[in-house]
Amino acid sequence: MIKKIFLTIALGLIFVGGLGVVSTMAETTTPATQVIAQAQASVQTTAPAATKAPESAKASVDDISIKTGIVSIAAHTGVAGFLAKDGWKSLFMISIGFILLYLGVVKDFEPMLLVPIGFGTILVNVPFAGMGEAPHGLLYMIFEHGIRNELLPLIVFIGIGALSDFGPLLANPRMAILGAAAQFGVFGTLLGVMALNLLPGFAYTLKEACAIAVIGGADGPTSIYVASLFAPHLLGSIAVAAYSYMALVPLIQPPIMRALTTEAERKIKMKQVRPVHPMEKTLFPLFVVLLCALILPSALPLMGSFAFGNFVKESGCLDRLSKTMQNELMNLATIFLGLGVGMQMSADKFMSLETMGILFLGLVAFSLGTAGGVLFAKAMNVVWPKNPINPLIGSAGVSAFPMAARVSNKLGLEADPHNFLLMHALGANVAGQIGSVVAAGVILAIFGY
Amino acid sequence: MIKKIFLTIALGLIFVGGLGVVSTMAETTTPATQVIAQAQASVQTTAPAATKAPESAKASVDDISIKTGIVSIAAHTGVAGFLAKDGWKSLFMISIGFILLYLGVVKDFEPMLLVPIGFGTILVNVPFAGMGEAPHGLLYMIFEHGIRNELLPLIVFIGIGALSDFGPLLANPRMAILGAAAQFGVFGTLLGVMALNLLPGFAYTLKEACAIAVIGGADGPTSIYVASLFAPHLLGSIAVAAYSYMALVPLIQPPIMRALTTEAERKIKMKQVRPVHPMEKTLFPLFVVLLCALILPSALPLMGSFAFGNFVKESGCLDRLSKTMQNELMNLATIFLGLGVGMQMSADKFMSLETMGILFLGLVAFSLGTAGGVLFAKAMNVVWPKNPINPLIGSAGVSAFPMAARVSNKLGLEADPHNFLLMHALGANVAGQIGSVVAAGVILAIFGY
Amino acid sequence: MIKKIFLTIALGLIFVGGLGVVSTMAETTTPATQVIAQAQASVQTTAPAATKAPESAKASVDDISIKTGIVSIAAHTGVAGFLAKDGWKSLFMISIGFILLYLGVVKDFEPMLLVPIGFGTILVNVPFAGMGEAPHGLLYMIFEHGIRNELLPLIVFIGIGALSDFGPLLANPRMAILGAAAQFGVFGTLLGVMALNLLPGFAYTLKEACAIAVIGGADGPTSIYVASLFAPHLLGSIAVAAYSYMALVPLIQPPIMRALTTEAERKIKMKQVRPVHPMEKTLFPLFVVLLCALILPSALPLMGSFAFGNFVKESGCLDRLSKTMQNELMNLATIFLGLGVGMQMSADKFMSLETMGILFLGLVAFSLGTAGGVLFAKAMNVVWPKNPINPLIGSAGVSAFPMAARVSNKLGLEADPHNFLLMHALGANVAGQIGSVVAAGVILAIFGY
Amino acid sequence: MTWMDNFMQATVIMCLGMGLVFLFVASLVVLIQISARVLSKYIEEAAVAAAAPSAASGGNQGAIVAAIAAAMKQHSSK
Amino acid sequence: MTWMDNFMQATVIMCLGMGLVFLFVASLVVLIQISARVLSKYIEEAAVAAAAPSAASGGNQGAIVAAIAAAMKQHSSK
Amino acid sequence: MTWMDNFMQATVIMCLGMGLVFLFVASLVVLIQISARVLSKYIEEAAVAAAAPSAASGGNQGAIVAAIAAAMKQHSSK
Ligand code: NA
Ligand code: NA
Ligand code: NA
Repeated sequence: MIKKIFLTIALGLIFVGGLGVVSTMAETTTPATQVIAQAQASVQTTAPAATKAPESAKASVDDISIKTGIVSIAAHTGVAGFLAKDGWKSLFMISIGFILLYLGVVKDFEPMLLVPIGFGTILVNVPFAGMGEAPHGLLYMIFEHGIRNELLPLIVFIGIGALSDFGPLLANPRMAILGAAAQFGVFGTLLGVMALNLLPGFAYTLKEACAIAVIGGADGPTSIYVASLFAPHLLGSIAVAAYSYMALVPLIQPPIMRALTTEAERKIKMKQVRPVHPMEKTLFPLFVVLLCALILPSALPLMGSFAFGNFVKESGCLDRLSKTMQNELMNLATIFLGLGVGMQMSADKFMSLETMGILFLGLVAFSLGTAGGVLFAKAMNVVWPKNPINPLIGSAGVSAFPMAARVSNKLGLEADPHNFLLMHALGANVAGQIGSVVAAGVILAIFGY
Repeated sequence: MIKKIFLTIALGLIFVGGLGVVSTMAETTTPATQVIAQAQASVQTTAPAATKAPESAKASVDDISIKTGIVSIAAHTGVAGFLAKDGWKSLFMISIGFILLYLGVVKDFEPMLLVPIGFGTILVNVPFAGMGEAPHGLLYMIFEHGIRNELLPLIVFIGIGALSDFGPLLANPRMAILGAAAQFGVFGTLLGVMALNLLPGFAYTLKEACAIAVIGGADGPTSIYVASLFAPHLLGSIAVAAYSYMALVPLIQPPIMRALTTEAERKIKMKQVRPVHPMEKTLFPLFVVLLCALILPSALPLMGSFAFGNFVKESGCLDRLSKTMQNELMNLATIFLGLGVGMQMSADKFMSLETMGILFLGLVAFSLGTAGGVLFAKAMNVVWPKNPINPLIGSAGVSAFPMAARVSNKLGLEADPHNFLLMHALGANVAGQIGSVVAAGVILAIFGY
Repeated sequence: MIKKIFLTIALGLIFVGGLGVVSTMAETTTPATQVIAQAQASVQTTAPAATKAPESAKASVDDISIKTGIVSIAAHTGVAGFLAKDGWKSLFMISIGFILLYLGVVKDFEPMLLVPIGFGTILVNVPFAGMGEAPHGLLYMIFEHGIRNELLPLIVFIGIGALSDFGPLLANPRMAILGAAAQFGVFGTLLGVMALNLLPGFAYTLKEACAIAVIGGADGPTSIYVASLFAPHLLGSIAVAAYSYMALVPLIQPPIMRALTTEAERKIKMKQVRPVHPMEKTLFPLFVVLLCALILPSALPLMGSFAFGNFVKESGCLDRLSKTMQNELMNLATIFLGLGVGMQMSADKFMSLETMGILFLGLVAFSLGTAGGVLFAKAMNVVWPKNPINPLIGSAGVSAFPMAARVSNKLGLEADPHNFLLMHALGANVAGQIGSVVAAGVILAIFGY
Repeated sequence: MTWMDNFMQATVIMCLGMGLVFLFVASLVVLIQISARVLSKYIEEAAVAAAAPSAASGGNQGAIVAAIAAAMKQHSSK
Repeated sequence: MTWMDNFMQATVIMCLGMGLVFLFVASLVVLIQISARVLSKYIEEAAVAAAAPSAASGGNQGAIVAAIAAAMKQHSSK
Repeated sequence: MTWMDNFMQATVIMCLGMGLVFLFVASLVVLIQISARVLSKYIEEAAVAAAAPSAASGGNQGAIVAAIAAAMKQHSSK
């Protein structure tokens, strides 16, 4: 029922938007909107939809009468804004915002991110509200001081680090290789973008292609980080695609996994994991930093933040800081990160063929990552036939923690109700998190960042 | 007893301040302060009270001797600053700060805000401490990066949204009209300001008048938001008036309510409220945003922040974010908002007839809002005689949540010990919160913001 | 065991660093590093170690082939950076970072600060990672917007205020004098710096000397505050020295205390402390602010922040704000303060004779403070022989709360197992906290801040 | 600008302001009532559930009762 | 730059990228295994301790069992 | 500026500094004692209350005792 209301609002808005298109196309003004239109004459209807009143309006308070007051206020209502030229685009974007709220709350698609992004999308697209405008619009400030400088993605990474447990990976280090193989989701997509460029209307640059490909890493903050450096104008679409497909992992992965494996492979049981000493967990983030410093410094901002959070958690003597990172720091950064991403969801940036392409390519990226992980597991079984890997675990290498690991476990139980793959899959899962940061780092390194 | 000590400090400071006035008026220096005065000769006693040492002092450390050292330090003590020209004003403002602390802690006047404001007032007025000075004074930084850009009021609004429960309003939607009627506290005060301008010495501009009038909305962050845009120099007085009178609601409202109602009216029982579905609560903030976008985009920064917090709370799947908004985000923003407002409590801004006028007009605003709500409820009873409203509920429309609703309930119980008005009054109360944001939005819209 | 691994990493890095020195000294390139060296030719090996790739690299993505790609990535690995000229210095600093983590986690040296500082040290020194670079390096942003403007030390001070309990001092006000006497650790060290300047290679300026001397206050944020104003290039060494020696108080103080006291003195029992009314605790921070405003405004930023936190705690009606200050505000500020300090731990600032001098002078400062407190207590016993003070308490005046007070109690119990000095020592301890802020304020005042 | 001008403008702002506030709030009431009607079937169920003795679903009916009880207690203890 | 150029570059990036990702992860696995060997004595002790019925030390063995149990429960309840 | 100049200045700073620190702390002690005298009546009441066996008011007397006890325990367990 709530679904119906949500969708009614969204569709209603799209409908009114459609009316707006018709009316602007016909370039006619109905008598009912005559007064508004007159007022709009002074409001320069050609200005982009989401603009404040012009400066002139601010100065001329000398002569407010009831009539001019009503006219002036009416001219700056959202209704007037939506009926102005290009106003229907704002309305369309607002309905996108409502759809994101619907997906987050009703469909439970990563609501922590999609709700703030959806609200940001609504707020930034209201004409005359100026919430995305320099210098003091709330969303503008959040974007400018939190995202353009890559601050919030890094802070979210500190929080993710403090929430991550690398125990399953340490218990089963071989699984890490699957987290690398799944990065084919990133790099294969790069070729996919080039293929799409063959279609008329698509012409992504190499940098844009890379920003899109990182969606295949199945890691929201990494996608936002790379996009804010390589293609800020695509940030909104990329973030929405990344978080949406992460939530859709339980739908996207199973058919691919079933198609690429045999019943016998799905029944493979894996040997027990080894015990892990707490000291290993403490040292692990230091190894990651060290390795990153030695061979891939471009990934260090992301990986170092991640390792910092994880080390504070695993050090065992910094509970105060660790809890603050896991809760307050993480939640505050998430709220503002979402609102700031919403800022990039304006009509002129989102309503383009490019966005359609990104939504398609994001699906390709997740599929390639899943396939890459599964097929590489199968290849490993060919090369090292004793002690085989259940290829269902391969798909968990895309990260999308912990959904992908649960999917692996679920399909394993379907094949054999006594085969628990969860711990092994979680190992591949957290390795995938590191893998996608490495993949992003390689891309940054190649472009000299 | 603690009261005596507090007041002794404050009065003592005012007394010393008075001495300072006398001494500066007489332009004489007593022998005891001779050394200090000599030193002050180089410190330009004409400079504003709260200034740091001049640059020259920083450079000339070449030749510190015990004597010059003592003289230099003595010249930069607060004592020397207070005895300098206009120094008594700083002392007076510091005693105002102590009075605010006293009101907050001992009298329990909104201590969450008055204690930070009071401390800010004390700190910013200490001569030579430079806490309000660009670029690195703590209070300057808080004001510049938190209040001048309207950031903190909006963040506080997110927190208030996450703390608000619109259940009582949804259970009884008719009450919302009373929340509109009470906004006469805002707009009636506008005429009051104009009337006060007839007195010699008062000459508020229209923008200043509007900023003052918003005190009648009985909503602190809204007052601060509008004042920071329309009259930053009055921000301190307006914020202090708004929060003080909110705390004084249990004293201000009852006499007005009794005067405007008959015993019979106060005994009116109201019918039971209807049950509310959780879904309605989830949709309500979206309706508010939608309506605000359609007819009053100028109110969107405030209303959108408010609705964002409320939606996160009522979505039911974002407890992590909701708790962070209610606690950490709200408390951190409150601490800094208070300190930043204190920054505007400097002698030159506060010690003027304008401040007296604001304190008086604030009282007028609260009274007009109370009267407006009560009288409108009576008018509704005339127009729709069946199913009448107890006019005591009208006063809750000023917001000042939840004090005003408690006052309504209390007076209802006095008239009839079995008549519980609380739920109905809370409905008017939260409607008043929305009403005051709308009122502020209209004012912003008229001036083209 | 974990100790061995930590030290192995650190020593290993120092060893590789040493190899780097040799190789750069010999100016020869081994065949194995030939490709890297070729690439480095275009990377200007003379640039400072921690620099990003030159702009030219960003532009020339036109012609990536597998070969040039590998060469380019290899040229920007940390390995290449460490092997470049001055690269061994970065490696040395990274090993210092690991040593700080080791001291924090394994040796429990103030891990709340040393772990973030250590991580900051590691991250800022990785070549080509750019984490300390303007405008968007994470550590650069934290330092620039959190430490250079003195914001974070002041916010930490609010938190410390909200965590402090002045009950023991109020119960025993005479102890406060010992908190003053121990500030000889600050001012005596000033002469120590001058003495050290007589050695060749040392030439601290007066401002640098003052920044170093404040280490003797045994108060981290005060040290950082003064250093950020007087000698930002020494900030890293000063912060590390201050926090390390605070953690070492249980090792540094006892020998000095034993050497300066007789067995009879250590057995002195002190009379019971007086009861304290909660009201006194509420008024105390106001007295501190008042006194600071009257006689030492330069100390007000620190002292006012401290008193604000303490007043909110002791007001008894602001639990919400008080808890936020004690937890979220404090922890968030601590995390960023530590990372920001790490930013100043770059090779060119840290690897100098000056740092060695600071580490030595910090030890001198703590020793002088301890001795000052003990000897002054003995002097007080000579002047006022009845009601004597146990001189072991004097050492607690250095602050280093609460370690120094525990040391006093422990040595007292060694001399007489029934002699509990803890409450008295805590009084001197919190007085020492105020004393060191006053000492810092005097220094700021003399230099005209 | 004379005082009279200012006063007239203030009056205009008052009229516009009160009008728009009422318009806004009235629209909101209409929206609330429409959504309540649309959701009425569910609301009745919720009411029935709340009326049931178990009240395990923690609906806001219970909250209302609790709020009233708390308010009464607070009042009587003053 | 023609499409073919771009495509070639994308291929190059893919090869470099997959290579470096594998190199990184493989190095990490080696580091993990070295540290596991160095710490093996302690790990065995931990394993013994975890195998003991008391399991008071709260080692992560217990956590693994709990995680599996939780996962099973979650799965079956879906 | 010669070394001697610097040394003299450092000496001056030391004298001024120690003097001002003592002045500040001494003033603070005086203020504490004045306020204690003013509040003495209340303090005695508090002391009496704290001496009473119930000690329900949670005065800081109890806290002091607790602190000492805690300190003793900590010491003995080391
Ligand atoms: Na991944
Ligand atoms: Na209101
Ligand atoms: Na100290």
